[in-house]
Amino acid sequence: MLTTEITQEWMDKFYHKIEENKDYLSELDTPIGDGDHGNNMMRGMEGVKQGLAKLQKPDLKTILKNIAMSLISKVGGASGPLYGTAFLEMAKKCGETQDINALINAALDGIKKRGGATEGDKTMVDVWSPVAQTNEITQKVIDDAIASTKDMLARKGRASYLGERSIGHLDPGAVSSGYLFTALLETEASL
Amino acid sequence: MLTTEITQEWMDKFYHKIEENKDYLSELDTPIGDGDHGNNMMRGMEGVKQGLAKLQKPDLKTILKNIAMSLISKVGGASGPLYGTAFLEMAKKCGETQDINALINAALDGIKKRGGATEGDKTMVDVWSPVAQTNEITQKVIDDAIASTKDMLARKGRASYLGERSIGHLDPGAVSSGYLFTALLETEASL
Amino acid sequence: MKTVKKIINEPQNVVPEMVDGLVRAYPQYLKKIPETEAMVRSDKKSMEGKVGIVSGGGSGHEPSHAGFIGKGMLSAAVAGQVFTSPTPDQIYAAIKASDQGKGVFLVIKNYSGDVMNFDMAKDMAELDDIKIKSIIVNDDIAVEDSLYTQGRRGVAGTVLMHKLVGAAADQGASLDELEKLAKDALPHISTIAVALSAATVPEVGKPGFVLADDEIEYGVGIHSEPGYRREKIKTSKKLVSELLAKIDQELHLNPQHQYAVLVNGMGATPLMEQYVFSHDLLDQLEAKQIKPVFMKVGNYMTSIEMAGISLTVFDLADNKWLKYLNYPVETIAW
Amino acid sequence: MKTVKKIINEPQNVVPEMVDGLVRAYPQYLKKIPETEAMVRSDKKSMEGKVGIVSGGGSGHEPSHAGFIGKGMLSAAVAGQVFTSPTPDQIYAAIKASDQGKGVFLVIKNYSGDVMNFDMAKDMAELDDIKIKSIIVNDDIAVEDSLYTQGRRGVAGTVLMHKLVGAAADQGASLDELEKLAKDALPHISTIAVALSAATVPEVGKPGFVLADDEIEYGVGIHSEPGYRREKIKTSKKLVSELLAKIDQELHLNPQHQYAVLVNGMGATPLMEQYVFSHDLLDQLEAKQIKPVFMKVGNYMTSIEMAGISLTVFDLADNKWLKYLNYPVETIAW
Ligand SMILES: Nc1ncnc2c1ncn2[C@@H]1O[C@H](COP(=O)(O)OP(=O)(O)O)[C@@H](O)[C@H]1O
Ligand SMILES: Nc1ncnc2c1ncn2[C@@H]1O[C@H](COP(=O)(O)OP(=O)(O)O)[C@@H](O)[C@H]1O
Ligand SMILES: [Mg+2]
Ligand SMILES: [Mg+2]
Ligand SMILES: [Mg+2]
Ligand SMILES: [Mg+2]
Repeated sequence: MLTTEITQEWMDKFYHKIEENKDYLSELDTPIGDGDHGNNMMRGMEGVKQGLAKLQKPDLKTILKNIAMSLISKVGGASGPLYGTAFLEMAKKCGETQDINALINAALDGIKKRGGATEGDKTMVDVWSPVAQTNEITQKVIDDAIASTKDMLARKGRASYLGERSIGHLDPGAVSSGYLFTALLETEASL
Repeated sequence: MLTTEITQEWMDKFYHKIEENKDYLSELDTPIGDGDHGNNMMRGMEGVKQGLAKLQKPDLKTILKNIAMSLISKVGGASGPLYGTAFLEMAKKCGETQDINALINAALDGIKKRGGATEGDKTMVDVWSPVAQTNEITQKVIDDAIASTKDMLARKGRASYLGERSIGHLDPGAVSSGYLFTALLETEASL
Repeated sequence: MKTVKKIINEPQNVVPEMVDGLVRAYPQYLKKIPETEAMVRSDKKSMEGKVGIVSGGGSGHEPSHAGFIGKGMLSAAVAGQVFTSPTPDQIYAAIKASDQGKGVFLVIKNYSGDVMNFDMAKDMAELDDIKIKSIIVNDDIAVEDSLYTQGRRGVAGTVLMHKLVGAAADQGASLDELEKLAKDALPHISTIAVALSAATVPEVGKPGFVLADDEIEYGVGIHSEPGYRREKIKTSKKLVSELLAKIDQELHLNPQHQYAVLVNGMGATPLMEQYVFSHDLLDQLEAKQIKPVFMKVGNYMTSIEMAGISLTVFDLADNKWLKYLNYPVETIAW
Repeated sequence: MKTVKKIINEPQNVVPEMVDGLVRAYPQYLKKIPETEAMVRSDKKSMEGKVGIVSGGGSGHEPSHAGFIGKGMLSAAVAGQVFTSPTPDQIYAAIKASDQGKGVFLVIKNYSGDVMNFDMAKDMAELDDIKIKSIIVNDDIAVEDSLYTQGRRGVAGTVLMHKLVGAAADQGASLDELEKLAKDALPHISTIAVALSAATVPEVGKPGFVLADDEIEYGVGIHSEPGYRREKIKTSKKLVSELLAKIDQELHLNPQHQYAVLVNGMGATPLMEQYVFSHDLLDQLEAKQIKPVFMKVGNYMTSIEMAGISLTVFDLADNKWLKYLNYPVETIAW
């Protein structure tokens, strides 16, 4: 069950993971992208942090919408609308159910619709999708999903311009999505 | 006595000295100028060589004027009009006298008038002037004159923009003028 | 702050400071939309009764896109973070500032980020009953085209697209007419680049790729995306041969057709080299019995301080297009 | 051929090939004078009955000088070898092509070579009864001025001089009036530069000086002439402070006066940095209660691929000068 408490803690942990791995994410984005994914996510999470700090006793929907708006208006690039859409879809859905799996599935549908990517295109979808499909999120599910992007040939996003040469590199958006879910795991464990 | 034969041999020897020392002259022009003196002189001497090759049984005046026009129209920069003027003045004077010292003096006057530099300004004048004043041109006279420019503070030409910092470097135009007179010495010795 | 050899202050402030410097230097052409890094034409009168033209994208391509704001060209432009698509709220602000009741036409370069952010902005604007049409420019032939991928990138040809739709809009074209014009012209515009060095994003602090002192790379994108081949540096003549052959494969150059040409410096390449390149290009076109009827040489769609050149050829299949290219404009950079 | 990482062919052919590329790309603006590397305005009609304006100098400063040929600015320009003054015969050809019976005004940058070669060309033209007047531009305040030396160099302020005399000539000013205008304006134009890297002359194949990865140099000339101080790279704000202080010492900036400003990229410096620099400049001028009434930012007087910026400030002591700066022109690069 996603609660306001979990969500706030989740975002806090995600913020720190992005902060620690900012340079690594940008490095991953260099050979197959434009080297900015770490900076993009960091800018977004600064926005999320500031946005959440301003809320007074918010409900879950308000929090999720706030996260979405911060990401949409701060990140830009490809990851901004995608992460933003993910949280917007969760916000829309959370009135109906707070089941984490159901919310992640709603988010995944939004990401796929927004970006047109499907499984195997070497994007963040390749992490969101296995996580959405599993009964229990584990670090192994996350790690395997991230690792699976390495051998894929990119068909969406900047990496797709490389064709065959995109093979052999992890997808940066998949890695940052991995951090998101690891942060969620750690939050659930800590509460 | 300057003859057509001497002049042609002189220019041939000067050509080769410039060719051999092109990079060195440009290097000298780098710390206190713009690094092109070797290229400028090479372009000029190519012009002189081609110009002289086209002349059929020329007299001394025609030869000197031809050299002057090649230098003026091929070199550009500061050295072009100066070397050009030098040979133009020799051409003007050679009807009256073919005495080498008198011709060099006429050339020196032309250089001073054209460029406004005087002795001690760290320019080619500091080689032309001692050579013009000596009774007998020797390699020592030339070498000393070149060397004297090292400690001078430049007051004309590009090097003058450096003020104090021009001290400690040889003047490239003085060095190329040194080659000119060494070539003359060698010509006189060889004939 | 990492030591990057650039004339900047804090790397994260580059975009706002740059936008501020630009609008204050050129108030006669453009002004900033408050609270955004979007800029709109100062000459409001010239926009009246006309369809607005909005473009934009990541920063780092200066003078694109704001340098093309002005009568006869763009109404507004949005500057994202360096090499990062601007966000929907900013694009939306540019759309609102450009709309005069006739709708707004968006010129979008084909990158996932740009497409998605402009798309979200379009949704926002349509909620306000602003009519929106758009073109997704994909002129970079270095990339294989395919229905199953993102397809080709939008690069320097985008500037020619700005000029076309800008001129048509200034002459009163409707939103539908602009869409048709843009769609008709697009397949006739092809671009291909060669890089001698890569750009360094200020916040990243190191170049997007590294070429050896004697290496070049064909087909790089305007965000240091890798190209299709690395080689030892060649003469200008040989670079032109390589790039022109690619263009020829795509456009099937024909002496019976009329062509416009854009030789575009990537940022650090001096005009000296661009003019030498143009000399070789015109020679090689002449050998194909082609003499461009329109040509521009200079820095139009740059990649920060990348060294290199892109070549855009535009087959002027429709007579109107040349008129649009020659139509007078009042901009900083055209 | 040494390996220089440039888009060129044989280094010794750079100038003729560049001139050829330029005139063929822009036949509407300029054409080559046969057998020379001098270029003259294509629009002959616009020159009729007016004093001709001729400028030029070594190549490597593109778009200077040919980029300023056109109605309202230069009649002709001469391109010397790279960083080397053109020869008198070429300047003479440009003078002849520009003369319409009203005389020709020469804009010369203060370098020994330029001064002497233009002087010889003037002698040649006067033999043809062409009236000649000239101005020797010496706006670079990095160099100590002195009667006993060559004095100060001519740099980016030269472009403003072109604009002034070009506008006045187009409006029918006589040769004497142009001389007075140029002489009056000259002491009010000051320029100072900062370099991040030096230029490489193609035929030389190595840079004019070498700065460490974190070093800059104040006061360099446009031919890689050394400047007055080397330092670690600073923020844009601090670079502006240093340069503006020098300008202030010279021009005694006064809130009661009106100023024009030219922020000039040296060749490899992206507009991004020029705009950030402009932002800091405008802030610091504002702190002195000065808001320029005219400003331009871009590559106008470059030094091949040198990275750096020059700042030119022009104290508009005479009202007419602003009008001349704003007077419309038809050129490639203004
Ligand atoms: N169409 C798409 N669908 C899903 N994910 C995408 C798509 N395009 C890009 N991405 C994701 O976005 C990541 C890149 O994000 P980022 O670097 O921030 O944006 P940009 O590519 O605009 O620089 C990729 O690694 C990929 O996971
Ligand atoms: N006014 C002058 N009078 C005499 N010689 C001068 C003058 N100005 C420059 N020179 C000479 O010219 C030389 C530089 O020539 P060069 O490098 O070919 O021209 P530039 O300085 O135009 O690049 C200097 O070393 C100096 O000897
Ligand atoms: Mg990226
Ligand atoms: Mg020199
Ligand atoms: Mg990006
Ligand atoms: Mg020189």
